[in-house]
Amino acid sequence: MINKVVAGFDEAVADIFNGAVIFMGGFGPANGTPSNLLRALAKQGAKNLTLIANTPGYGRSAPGAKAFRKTLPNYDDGGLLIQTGQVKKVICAFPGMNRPGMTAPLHEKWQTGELEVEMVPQGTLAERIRAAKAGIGAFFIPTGAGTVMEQGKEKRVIDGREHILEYPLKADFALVRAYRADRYGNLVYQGTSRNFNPVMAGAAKVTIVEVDELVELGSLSPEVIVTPGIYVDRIAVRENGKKGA
Amino acid sequence: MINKVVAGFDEAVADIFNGAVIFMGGFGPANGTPSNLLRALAKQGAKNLTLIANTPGYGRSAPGAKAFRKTLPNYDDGGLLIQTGQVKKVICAFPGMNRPGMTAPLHEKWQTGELEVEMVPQGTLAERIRAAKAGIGAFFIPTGAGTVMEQGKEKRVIDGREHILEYPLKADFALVRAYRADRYGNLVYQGTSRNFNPVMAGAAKVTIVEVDELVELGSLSPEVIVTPGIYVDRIAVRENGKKGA
Amino acid sequence: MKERLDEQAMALRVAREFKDGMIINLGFGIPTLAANFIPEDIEVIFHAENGCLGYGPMPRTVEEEDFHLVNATGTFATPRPGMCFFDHAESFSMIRGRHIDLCVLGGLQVSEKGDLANWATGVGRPGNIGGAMDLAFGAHHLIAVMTHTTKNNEPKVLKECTYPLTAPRCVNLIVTDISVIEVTPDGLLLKETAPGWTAADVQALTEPGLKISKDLKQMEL
Amino acid sequence: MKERLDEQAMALRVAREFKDGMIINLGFGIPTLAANFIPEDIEVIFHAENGCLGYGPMPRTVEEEDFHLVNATGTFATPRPGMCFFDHAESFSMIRGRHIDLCVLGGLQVSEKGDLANWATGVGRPGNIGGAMDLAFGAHHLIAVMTHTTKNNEPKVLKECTYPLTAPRCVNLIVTDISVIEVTPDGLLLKETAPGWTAADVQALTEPGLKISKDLKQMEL
Repeated sequence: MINKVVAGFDEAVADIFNGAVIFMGGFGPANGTPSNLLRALAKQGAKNLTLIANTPGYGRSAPGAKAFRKTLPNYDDGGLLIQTGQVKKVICAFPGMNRPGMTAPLHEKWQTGELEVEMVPQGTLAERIRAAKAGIGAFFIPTGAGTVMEQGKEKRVIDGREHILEYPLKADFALVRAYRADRYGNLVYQGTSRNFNPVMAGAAKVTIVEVDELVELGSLSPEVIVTPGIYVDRIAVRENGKKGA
Repeated sequence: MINKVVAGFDEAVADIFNGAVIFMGGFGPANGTPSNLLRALAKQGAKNLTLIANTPGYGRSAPGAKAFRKTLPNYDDGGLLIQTGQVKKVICAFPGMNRPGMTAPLHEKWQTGELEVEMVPQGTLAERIRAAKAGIGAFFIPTGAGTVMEQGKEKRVIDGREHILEYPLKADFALVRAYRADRYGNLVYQGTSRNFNPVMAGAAKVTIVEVDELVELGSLSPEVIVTPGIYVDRIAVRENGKKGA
Repeated sequence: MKERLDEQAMALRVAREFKDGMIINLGFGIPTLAANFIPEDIEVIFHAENGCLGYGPMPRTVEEEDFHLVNATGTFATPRPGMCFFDHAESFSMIRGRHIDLCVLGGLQVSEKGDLANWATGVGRPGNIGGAMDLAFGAHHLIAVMTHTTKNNEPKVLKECTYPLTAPRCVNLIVTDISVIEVTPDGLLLKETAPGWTAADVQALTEPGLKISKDLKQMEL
Repeated sequence: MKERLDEQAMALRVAREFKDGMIINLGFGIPTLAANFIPEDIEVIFHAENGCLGYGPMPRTVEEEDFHLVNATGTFATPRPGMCFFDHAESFSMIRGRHIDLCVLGGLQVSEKGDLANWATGVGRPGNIGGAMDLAFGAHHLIAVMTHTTKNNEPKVLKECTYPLTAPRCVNLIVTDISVIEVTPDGLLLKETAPGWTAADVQALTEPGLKISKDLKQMEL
């Protein structure tokens, strides 16, 4: 019998190793961020991680500091792992704001040289992750030609337009946040919380999903499943379901 | 006001010109083939077409000939345009069977040299069409390296594996079959009739869709729309809805 | 000192470029404000990089705020009939594949060739590229909207950008707080000036030479 | 003449390779029959190139036939809990991206290096590549199933394939009507023979030399 549900968040992230490369779904402080998996990983303590995400996030605000955006209760993002010192490198499109009075761990650690930050245009980030999942060895795109993003990259004119060659972004683990799952790992999302999650699911060697709800096999219509279970390895279910981040 | 619905199938295909390159959705004699658009195009008469489809199809069986598969009433496929002599070239993954007693216009015209047939592996066909839609200039894949499919193509070893370089497949018109549409062109499909249709929608300069039903804007849940309206230019609605092919 | 347009007025001027049926992506800042000035007789569809087409305006009450419905600037949006959701790969296929009719981005600098710099100053911070580069390369038509000069009154419309480029030769129209300038193959064409501003006034605050449109007019606000 | 396995028996032997939780793609012909012999204590998920995971068996009545639910061989399937639909680009991302655990394809020829030829004879017809090439390149584990010899009793397991390749070095296991042969880095390893057949009998109908497994046994059917 196929059943990808694991006992809890701690079990879900137990084998994440020092030096692992991690995809994290989500798009800023709105939902779609696997907060419980991130907390479990902070507790687990794996170090020297590479974090690949659109927006790593701001972590936990210092007392009295202003938050960049409103968040749900119990929200945590990749900034937490930067604050705990578990991340050595971030690959992202949006490192985040750095304004006086704000907590911005990425910027702090980047300035002291403790953290490497590699910037990738958002669509190129998505497409490079998709390439890893879809077995594409490399691809030419116009985005970035004639800018700093072309540095070190092969260039070629195709149909009269300059293109640069981009390679897949691969990872050991994908931390994904979805709304509902069945035991096969079929997933659906809610609204714009979908974002990078379905792209990352299946693009890493191991895909771990945090969901609000586990539902009976067959209760998700085959027409509306966004992530087919083939891309999912483990499911951890939130005790509080939809409440909180 | 945005309203992509046109008066009928004849109007939908009226501007398809001699020499046009056409994508056709569908996967064999099952549903998902835009039969009414194809009939309208046969009537319209545009010539020297290039037809790009997974399976061009068998056309209309001669009296007494056996059909390869069961079909719905009023089913027509790309084979009809081969029979009418409107197609000069087919790019496909599955030209179809050619068995004694069967009607197989592709094979007949290929043997007499009236029709050029270019074979592309099914997944490469899908990915090349997606590349046209997604603005990918070219991409390296392993599929075909070390086989006849590598002929004339650039080769490169990536991560220890041979890859070949594939280019986008572009078209002037995409003929797509969907289940329901709203006036923005948002589409949903049914079951395996989805197949190449969402890949082709938006990959051609003009995307023309045959649907069973036009529904009120807002009645398709934003979570279940498969083809966003951004990829659709024209919608023609079947009079008989779900009845027939 | 002559009065410059405020952000709302610039946003209003940008919205005049919206045409019926357009798919439009609005960047952070002033561009986002343009959504408040859609001409009444047209219907446009807004694209959000984070996977939404056809979202509605910001919620008016806290109760309407839904953490599952935010636009690409991270602010809450509301549902609208015909809206749909999709993932980031699909969203940027729309952008890279040239399916976005019009994009409006803020600018730090624009060159006379239409080069745009809007994501980093090149010093001290890594910058935030976000989806700006993809949009600048992919959109059919790009409007850069910005104040005409820096806080120190230095030109932001330049012969060459000094900040890292977002994309070369991508801007079609520049809307500033004193002018509307079209980027043409022959250089910059001044089409409109803000009320009270002359072509000479605008030229004085612009590094490259401006051609003056035969139909030069005052911005209608 | 010794008796060879029929198609049903070959399909049964193939199905013995199915393990709990596997994602499996079955090609045209004998491979498709293997779906009728899934061991009772396991759960597997079938992938169809035309955009379905988890479809059920063929319908038993005409009333159950649904033109919106066919598998990649074009035959009707039935719904099954946990099933889902997707488009062709996604379907072949699964294949090319190595997400399919096991693929079973028919074969015209297999070489001692595991090269597979199964889509064209190279003369007279364009052939039908379909999804076979993508699967042969992409599947984690590939079983080729075929009669051991042609109708003229000539070997189909060869030193080199003479027909156009589907993919080089892709076959892991060959199941025929008289044998089960593993493709190893050291060459072909005969693991099982059909009832009544000896290793020498199989070798006589096979072009390359076969190594004989220490655990050579009779196929259990």
